Amino acid sequence: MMQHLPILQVLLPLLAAPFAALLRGRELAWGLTFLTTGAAFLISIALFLEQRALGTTLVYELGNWAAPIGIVYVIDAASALVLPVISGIGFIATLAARQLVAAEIDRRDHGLFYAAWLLTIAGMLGQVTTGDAFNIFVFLEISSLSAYALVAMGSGRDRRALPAAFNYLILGTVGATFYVIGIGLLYMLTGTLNLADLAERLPQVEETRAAFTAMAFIALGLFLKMALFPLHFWLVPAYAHAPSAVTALMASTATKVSVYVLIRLIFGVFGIEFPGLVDGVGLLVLTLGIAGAFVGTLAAIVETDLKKLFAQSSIAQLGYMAIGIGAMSATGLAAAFLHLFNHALMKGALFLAIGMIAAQAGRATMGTLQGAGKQIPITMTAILFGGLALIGVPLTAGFISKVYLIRALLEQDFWLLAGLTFVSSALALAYVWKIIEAAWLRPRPEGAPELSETPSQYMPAWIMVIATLGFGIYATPLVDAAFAAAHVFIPATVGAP
Amino acid sequence: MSAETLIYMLLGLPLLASALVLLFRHQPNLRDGQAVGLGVVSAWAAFQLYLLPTGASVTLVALAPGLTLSFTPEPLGKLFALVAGTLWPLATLYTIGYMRGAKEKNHTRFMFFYAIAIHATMGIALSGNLLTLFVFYEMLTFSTYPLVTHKGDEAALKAGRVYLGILVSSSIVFLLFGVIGVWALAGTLDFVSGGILAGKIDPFYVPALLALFAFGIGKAALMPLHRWLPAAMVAPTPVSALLHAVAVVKAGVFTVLKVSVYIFGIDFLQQTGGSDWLVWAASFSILAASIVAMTKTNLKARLAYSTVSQLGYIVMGAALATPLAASGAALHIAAHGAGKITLFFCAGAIYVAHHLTDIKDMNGLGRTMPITYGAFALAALSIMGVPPLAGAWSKFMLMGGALDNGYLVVLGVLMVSSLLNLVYLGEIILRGFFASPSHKWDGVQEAPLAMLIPLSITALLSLLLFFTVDFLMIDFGG
Amino acid sequence: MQDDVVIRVVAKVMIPAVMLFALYVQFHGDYGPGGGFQAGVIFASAFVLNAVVFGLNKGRHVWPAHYNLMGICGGVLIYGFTGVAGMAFGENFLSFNVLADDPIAGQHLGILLVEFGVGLTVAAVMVMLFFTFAGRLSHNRLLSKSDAHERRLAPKSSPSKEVTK
Amino acid sequence: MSAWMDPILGQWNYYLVIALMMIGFYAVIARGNMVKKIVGLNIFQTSVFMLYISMGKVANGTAPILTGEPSTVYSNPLPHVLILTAIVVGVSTTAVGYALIIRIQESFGSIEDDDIIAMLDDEEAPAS
Repeated sequence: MMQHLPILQVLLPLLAAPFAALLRGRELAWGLTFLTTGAAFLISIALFLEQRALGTTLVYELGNWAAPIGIVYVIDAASALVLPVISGIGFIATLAARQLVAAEIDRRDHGLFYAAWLLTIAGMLGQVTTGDAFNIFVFLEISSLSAYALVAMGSGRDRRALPAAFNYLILGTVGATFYVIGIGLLYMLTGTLNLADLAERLPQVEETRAAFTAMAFIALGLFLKMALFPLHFWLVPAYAHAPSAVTALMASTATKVSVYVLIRLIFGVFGIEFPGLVDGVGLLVLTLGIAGAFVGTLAAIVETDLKKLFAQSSIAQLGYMAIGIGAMSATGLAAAFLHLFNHALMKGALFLAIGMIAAQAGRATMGTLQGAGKQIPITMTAILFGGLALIGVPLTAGFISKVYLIRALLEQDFWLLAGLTFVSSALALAYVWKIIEAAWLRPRPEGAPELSETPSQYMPAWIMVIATLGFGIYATPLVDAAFAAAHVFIPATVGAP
Repeated sequence: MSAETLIYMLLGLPLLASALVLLFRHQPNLRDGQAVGLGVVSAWAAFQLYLLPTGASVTLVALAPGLTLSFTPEPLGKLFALVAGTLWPLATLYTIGYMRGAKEKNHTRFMFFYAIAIHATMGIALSGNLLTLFVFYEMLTFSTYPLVTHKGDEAALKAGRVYLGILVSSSIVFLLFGVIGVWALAGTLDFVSGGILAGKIDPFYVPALLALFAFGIGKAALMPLHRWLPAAMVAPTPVSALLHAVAVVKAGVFTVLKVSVYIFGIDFLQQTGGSDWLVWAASFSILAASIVAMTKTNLKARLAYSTVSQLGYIVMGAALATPLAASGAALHIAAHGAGKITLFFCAGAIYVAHHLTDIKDMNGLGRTMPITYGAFALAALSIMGVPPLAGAWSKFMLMGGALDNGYLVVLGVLMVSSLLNLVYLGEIILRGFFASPSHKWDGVQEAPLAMLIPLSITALLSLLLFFTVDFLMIDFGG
Repeated sequence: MQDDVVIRVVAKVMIPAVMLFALYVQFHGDYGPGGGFQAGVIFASAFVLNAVVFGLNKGRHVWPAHYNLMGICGGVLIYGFTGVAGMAFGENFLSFNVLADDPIAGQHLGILLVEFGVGLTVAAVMVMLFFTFAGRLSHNRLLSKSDAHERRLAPKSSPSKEVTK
Repeated sequence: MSAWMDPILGQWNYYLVIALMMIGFYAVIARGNMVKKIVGLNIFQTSVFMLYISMGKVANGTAPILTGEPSTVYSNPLPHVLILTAIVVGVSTTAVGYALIIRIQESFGSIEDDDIIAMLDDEEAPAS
């Protein structure tokens, strides 16, 4: 059974989806989803542990067809690190979804909702697992198409979800199509789609214009999918108007997977030696990352709708991942992986907590939060911790990724960039402070809706908060895993932990 | 008792006290009594630790390679722990008298956060690396916030916002960046005598990195980041006394001193001249704060600006980057701590006994409150640097350090500052003893005994420190 | 269009032929050009033609709506479990060699089942798309006269309502 | 064919693809009508399909069906298979897109970008 884990990781949610669609009762559909995502989470942990223990790459050949001809699923240090993030968030979000979905989605649609939910998770897991460039596209579209549907399901409560989903669809499809064009060009050059095989054959043709064009298309397509500034405009409305559970799931995972795919393609296929990569793509990603960090943070400061606020902050946080990538070093990649992991935890916590408020009050704005610190102290404390982690306060996970990010920049003597990165992340204090002030320092206005909390409501968010704090206090294994993941792409010559 | 046990005791006792405060919240005498008792124990522990040789270390957890939470007492830290540990039981005793005398509410919450703040201060004092220091530094900020806003009215909340705003944002924007920068450059954050940055950083960047620390450590109240200190004076006087004369502000300058001695290294700063600018910044802070202090007629506000000015001395000691100056700065932590806590204790005693806050109303008060005013005079003279009081030594050593370094201007600054001290503190004493009374006071009306005892003890400490200076001197080597 | 004799007669003749051709494409797919995708679409087009010529209601009668979801999910499951069957025999996912006595027959069987699953899903999706859109449009036309129209005006008219109260 | 014309005439399929791509992309960006956006998206995707399919053609190759003769040159079937998947994805995207458009028409009464943005702005204003 153990040797089948890589395929089961993807197959389980994929095959559970039709069952979920067929199940009429909403409790049954939720139960199936819960069990499936739980099993997927266990599988990814098992894969992670197995990969870390063996230290090698696990390869699974579909249909017993060997690598360049058949499609293979590859679990190396990088994918083993990202899989638990997706399945873990998927699991916790499913836990929370029971109440959120009951509050926000028409009960006749629950079966279809959970089917789309499972497909999204399966698609993301597939993108991470597969070792075939075109297969990535297929999984990308599986997860995206179901994500469009999930976002649109917010329309029962908030009709703005529809145009948001439509714009997401247009831009998402354009991004995916760019990616396919790039892959097509690579296939024309090399005659293979297997990622490892591509990496081997590409150096023979790396000086051709077609190779550069392919890289440009792939990078651009993935920038769109990962919402890198200035290609991020689809993200905020899509997150803000989607059902709360969907926001929590997607904010923590969807863009992260694209970040992972970008790293896999740029470093795993083209390679750090590829001409123009460091000076061209690296500098571009670095600049856009810094710009995104500032734009996102500043936009978050003036925002009053909490979902939009944290969606804007996601833009900024994606900027930090981009900075890590743009540093073009092992430490930078490790920082990107660390932040990918940590940001998923903290944004998950935040959106789950906010989702619970939004499900009760209709929407979650600064006004809704006024004086909420007394009414729902446990939920608000979760938001506080999530916010502190976003700032990067020590003993939270955010601190760990931040120190490695700064270190990556300082290793290359980017003093100014390090300072800018730091200032932008410290600016996060402004919007977190706004929330603290509203929740604790203001009285609850007259006639504001009553908010309540029960353990089942705040537990999912708190699981994430505890993980955030846990990985902030004892991060050594995670740091090791992140460096192992980075060394998959850039060999360990400089900057060992 | 081993040093490790003492470290655990010093960190654990305040936590225990805070837990017991919650446990005994319905028995006020038991609640307050145990806090004083545990305070005495921790004062004893701090004293024992001070006597033990350095070298002990306790590591709680390793966050990531090179990032640990650990405690390594060294002479400076032990001195600070001794200061905080000794003044804690006295301040607690005083607090009990004040809170009951002034009939403040929410006594339990107050005592709880008071103990937590002491825990954070101990953590800062004993911290073995910058990360640990930063964590406890933030903890101190957040645990004192409920104390500052204790009254809960609009003015208190507004002041609390300034307090938290300046301290948190400066530490997160500048200090944290400095910490991460040091870690990225040196690969470690441990406090090592002689510093860890020598040879790891381009000397060109040293002033900038030092600036991150000097302005990141908002608690050191270096102008223009001093605004939070006067704002925090809305707090009940015991808070101002212990926290804003000792724990919080001293934690700030202690951090500055520690960073310059153990992270940059005195020699490294001396060679690169990276701290030259800080000498001027500190000079400005010393003089400007003294001048502002003269314009204030609210007693606590005047004392607050006096504190800002005195903190400048310690920053100056760090900036001069000579062993003598650093020793003087370390001594000033103790000397100013004893002196300023006495002054605040007196201010609180005056408030409890007569409900007076404005200096203009205190004419002739000295004859009604002779003990309080006597203690006040003693402490004020110590702060002015008049022998045979503690402040004389530290000021003397700072001047010596300035001479070593060739900063004759600093001598002038210190002289002028002493004169200004004389003016704004002397005015209070003169009014108290010699001006014609503005009110009709019949006979002696002193504050409760629980307040008088601590303030007498701390006043005498100022005297004692002058003669035991050898015991407190820290040699930072040549 | 029900009234047009020519169309009705031609459609009646065509529909079985289209379906038969779909089955040919479906099951010939592993030897020649063809397969589940194409066959599914062709098969669905027979039902679409039926609905276009004889009306939506009659079309729905021939292929009730709840078949759609079952067809879609069933097809995916057939595909999936054909792959899982290989795992049950101790080989990797989608290994068909072990499904029959010799590898060649196994591959035939496997691909036949997989393509059947694909065909089923594609046909069901196509029919569902057609009926959903077609049904929605007529539904929509009704809506636009009453419901949606009011909703569009709602934000503007609500203050005036308050005034009249 | 002369040497300088070779890169132009020999690669005419790419020029066609690029032209289609730009037409489609332009429609996606410049058209406010959502249906037209979807149509543009389809043209855009179709250009990619053409790119793949044309690259699979081998000079003088036949359809990739086994003839039994060893000398037969076959075209590359792999891009076709890939694009079959991409077409399915494209159809799905189109279907989801139109479904959304219908829902938007139902609840907003318009499928013009500008109208909807104006309506959204109206909705945002009192809330904040």
